[in-house]
Amino acid sequence: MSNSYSAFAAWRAQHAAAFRGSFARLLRRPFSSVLSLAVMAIALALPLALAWSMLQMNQLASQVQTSRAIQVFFQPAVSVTQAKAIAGSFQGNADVAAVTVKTPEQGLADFKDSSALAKAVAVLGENPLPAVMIVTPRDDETALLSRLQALPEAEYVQYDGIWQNRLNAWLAFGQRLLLLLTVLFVSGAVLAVANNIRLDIATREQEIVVMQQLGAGDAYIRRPLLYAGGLLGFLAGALALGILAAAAFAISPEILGLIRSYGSDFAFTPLPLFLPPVVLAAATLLGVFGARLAAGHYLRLTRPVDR
Amino acid sequence: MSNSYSAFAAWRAQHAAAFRGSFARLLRRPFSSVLSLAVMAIALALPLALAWSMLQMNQLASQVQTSRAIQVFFQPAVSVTQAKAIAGSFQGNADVAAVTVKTPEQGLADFKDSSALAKAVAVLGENPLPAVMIVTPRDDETALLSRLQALPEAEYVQYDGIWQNRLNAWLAFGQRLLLLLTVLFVSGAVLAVANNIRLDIATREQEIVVMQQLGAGDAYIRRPLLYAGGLLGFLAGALALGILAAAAFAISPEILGLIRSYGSDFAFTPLPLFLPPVVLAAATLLGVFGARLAAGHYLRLTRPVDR
Amino acid sequence: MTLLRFDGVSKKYPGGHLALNDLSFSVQAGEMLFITGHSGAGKSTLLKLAHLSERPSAGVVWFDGRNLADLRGGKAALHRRRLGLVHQDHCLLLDRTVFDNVALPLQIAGMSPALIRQRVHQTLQSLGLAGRAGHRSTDISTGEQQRVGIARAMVTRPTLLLADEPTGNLDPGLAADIMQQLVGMCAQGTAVVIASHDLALVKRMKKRVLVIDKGRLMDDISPEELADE
Amino acid sequence: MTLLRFDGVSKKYPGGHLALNDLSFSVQAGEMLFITGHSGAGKSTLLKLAHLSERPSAGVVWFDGRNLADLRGGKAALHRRRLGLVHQDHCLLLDRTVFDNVALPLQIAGMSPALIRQRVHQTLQSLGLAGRAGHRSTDISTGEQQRVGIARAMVTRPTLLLADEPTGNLDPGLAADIMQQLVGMCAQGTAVVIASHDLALVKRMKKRVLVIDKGRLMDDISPEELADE
Ligand SMILES: Nc1ncnc2c1ncn2[C@@H]1O[C@H](COP(=O)(O)OP(=O)(O)OP(=O)(O)O)[C@@H](O)[C@H]1O
Ligand SMILES: Nc1ncnc2c1ncn2[C@@H]1O[C@H](COP(=O)(O)OP(=O)(O)OP(=O)(O)O)[C@@H](O)[C@H]1O
Ligand SMILES: [Mg+2]
Ligand SMILES: [Mg+2]
Repeated sequence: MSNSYSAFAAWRAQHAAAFRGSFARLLRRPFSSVLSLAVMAIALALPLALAWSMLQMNQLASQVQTSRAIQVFFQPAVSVTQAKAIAGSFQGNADVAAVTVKTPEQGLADFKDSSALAKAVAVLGENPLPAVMIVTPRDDETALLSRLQALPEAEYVQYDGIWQNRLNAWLAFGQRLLLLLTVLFVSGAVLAVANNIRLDIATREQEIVVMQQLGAGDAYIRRPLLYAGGLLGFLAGALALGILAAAAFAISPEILGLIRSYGSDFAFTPLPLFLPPVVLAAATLLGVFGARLAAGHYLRLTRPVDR
Repeated sequence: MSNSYSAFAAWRAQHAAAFRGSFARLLRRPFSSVLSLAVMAIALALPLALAWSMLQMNQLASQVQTSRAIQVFFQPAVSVTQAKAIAGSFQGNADVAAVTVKTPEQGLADFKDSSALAKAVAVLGENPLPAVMIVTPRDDETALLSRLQALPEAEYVQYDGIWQNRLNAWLAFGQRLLLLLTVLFVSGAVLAVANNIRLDIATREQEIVVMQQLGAGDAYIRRPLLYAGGLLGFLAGALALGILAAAAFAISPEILGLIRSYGSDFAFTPLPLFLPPVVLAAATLLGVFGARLAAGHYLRLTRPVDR
Repeated sequence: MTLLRFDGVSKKYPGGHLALNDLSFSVQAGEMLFITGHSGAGKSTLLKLAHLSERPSAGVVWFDGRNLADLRGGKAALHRRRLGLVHQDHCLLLDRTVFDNVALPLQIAGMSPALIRQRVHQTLQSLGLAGRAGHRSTDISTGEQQRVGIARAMVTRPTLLLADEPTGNLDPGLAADIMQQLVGMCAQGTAVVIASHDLALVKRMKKRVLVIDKGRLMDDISPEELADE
Repeated sequence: MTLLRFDGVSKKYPGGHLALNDLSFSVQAGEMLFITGHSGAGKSTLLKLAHLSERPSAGVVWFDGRNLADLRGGKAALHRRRLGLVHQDHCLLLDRTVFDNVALPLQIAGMSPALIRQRVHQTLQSLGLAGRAGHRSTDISTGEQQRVGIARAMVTRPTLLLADEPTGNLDPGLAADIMQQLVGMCAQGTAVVIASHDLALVKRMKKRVLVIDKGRLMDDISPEELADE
């Protein structure tokens, strides 16, 4: 129609107009935009929160596994060399995964690091701690346990099997619950975003009809709708990250309690840094995808003749 | 206008027509109806699942509290009478909440109830079990513990304090997480239902305008919208209950594991029977409420002159 | 008896455009009256003020002895129910049938279904739409839609019928037909105000004519004057 | 050169109504042609078939040597871009301004913003809408909306302009004005097909007239015959 105006410039201008239009539309109806955004953001925040909790739990569960160890406190008379010899004799056993010996000095160092009691010991001047052998059982530990208890050098064998089992059962329950919720919520988020955008487009049905009447191609009609979907998705993703941060803040006392109950050797994974960009990109794509589906639906519905 | 036709009959006919109309509308667009329903159902199912898990956890946590008890296994030589006397001496202590004595016979009965081992004991013909004193500490239990351990009659003092603390920390974390998620999801559900119904009504804006032009009052215009909202809410509630039942089924292996780890004295609360009607009623109300809000918004927006 | 009276009425739209400028006239019960003027003169605005779809910026619109400015909310709705309005752009519910559209004002009035059925069919018949009752209102021609709009306004037998360009999409024969029906309604006591640019038709009817231009009343021609020509 | 040709075309709507019945005629490039007939005769249906808003049930519609039945999807859209259509119910985007509505087909065609601005303002000017460019299209009178619809169809200078009742909401003076503009477009090579029931106007124009009734072609009156009367 006009040769001096390049096809590329036209294409660029159409894209810019489509984007500006989507934004203007969003601002023109702030009430409904905010409502839609809130729904989508919550729908997105939940699977994220759950997935992160699950990551956390899995990691903790594996850390907790290491404390399935049996601790054998030797009598004060047993020297470190003797303790190491006994440890060596257990080394190769089929039901033993690992054996280590903690010297009285190491034990004292533990106290020094972590507890007020350490001071009292320091004042005492003498190390009252026995050598300790730490045995990690493989598979069923009952037989191993009685062998350890039968050791004449053992003063006391500490093993928390029942509690360990209970905690494991709780963790398994928690993990399954989280998995279930995550599945529900990921599908919920996809549905919520798609449905919101579909309903948004439904209110623009008349616009689609007029465009088609004027000879606009599908791509031209779809463009502002895709931009609108992407924009909604992006903003919802940003809001979801905000909700996530607030939730992490709200739950921090309990996390600190958990850390305290495990002493200092409990590693807590913070939200990874790569998360925000990934979430934003995924939410935007989700919005574009939902808009694409919904736009296709309405294009077919209103198409003048090809139905 | 017509005197022979009673006002009540007119009112009833208008309600019936409004209800039929809502239902017909739902069926006319099955695709979007199903999508909207799915979003609302998931939004409703999640807070329900979470609330129920929380109930469960709270109850478990309180059951678990009782096993904070310290168990003192007496030497075989100690008679039940002696054991009861010792128990009596601890009765009044400030840091003791409760003391009971379990006779060897009671201990054996426990075994008989719960374990295959009981059979072996029965064959043995003789009761090898000692008397056991169970002390529930109040507040800090460290001093009490050392007093108990100092008892000459005690053969072995079992106390799982560390694990207990860890489990409590986990439970606190889990409860807080669930509370957080429940709050998020209840608000998400309300928002999602309200937003769905708002968008549904937005596509009927033209209808509202025409009705107003013809002199229909607000109540008349609102009626089919409220019915539509209630219907959507009710169906979403029903779907949510279905999702909930499926989720309960999916998580049952973990629940069984949990029960096993606690032995038989672990009570698991099933979904209460009063839940379905309550959920359906609440979801219907939520739908009506959301429709009422949205209808009000559009009535004000399109009102011919009173804006 | 004076049914409708405009008293120094002006209407300024939000954009600042003065659509009506100090307009005064009155309409008797059972009178028939045409309003003509160029496109954009203010004809539709005038009808909207009487119908309470808009409110005047100045002046008072009286209907049946009441100041319309006093009617709000439910009372405004009740006022609209006493009127019949033929919209210039028919304003039908496109997802309903012709029958349902015409039945709507009667349903709003709470009439019994049997009576509604009878009245609607009778009205559709008189407008040549008997065969279209079950069609969706998107699936009929524009002229047919216009007649459905007329049917919807006539079916309640209103005190005042406002018709905005009711014959814009109809051929002259059909237009004359419909005018005859409106004359018939007048005879039964309905006051009829018709906005139209069809000067030939207006002249042929030999009824009172208001001419407005740029929102001002330019002329008020009585039937006698037209008969004299 | 034959631009548009209907060849035994019938159209049965889903409801079973036969809106067009074995219709044949052709339109030359640059020709002006009126279609008249009663309400419901099939005028709009005829224009919709040429515009590819509907497809015939039988027969072939040829445009510029091509069978329209072969055009689907993107090709059908391209065909519509070569045409201008004035809808009987204007069909404007109500949340946009008058300017934006008229600019839309040029934007779809990918014209540069500067050229669009110039063309749109020129077209609005010629239709007496210069002062309304910035108004939202809900905020203007129905006659003005109709003219915006005409402007939107004219602005692309199409090969074929289809106008469905373009003067239904305009007074006779304005209608004659707009007809003159359409004649002007004809002179520049655009073929113009106008559906109208305004017999007085049609006769005055002295152009070829097709008369259809109940979907059948009843008469094809040449300009010469009209001039003879
Ligand atoms: N989508 C449709 N479905 C079913 N019937 C239709 C449809 N569109 C039009 N019709 C019928 O086809 C016939 C011709 O319609 P059309 O719109 O072509 O008439 P017209 O000549 O333009 O009339 P008018 O002057 O009233 O605009 C009418 O009787 C109408 O009821
Ligand atoms: N909602 C509105 N906002 C701003 N201006 C308006 C609005 N409605 C109408 N106008 C302007 O007021 C003037 C009178 O409009 P009105 O619709 O009353 O004209 P009309 O006489 O009915 O014209 P037509 O014959 O074209 O229908 C017009 O110039 C129009 O642009
Ligand atoms: Mg008007
Ligand atoms: Mg037509």
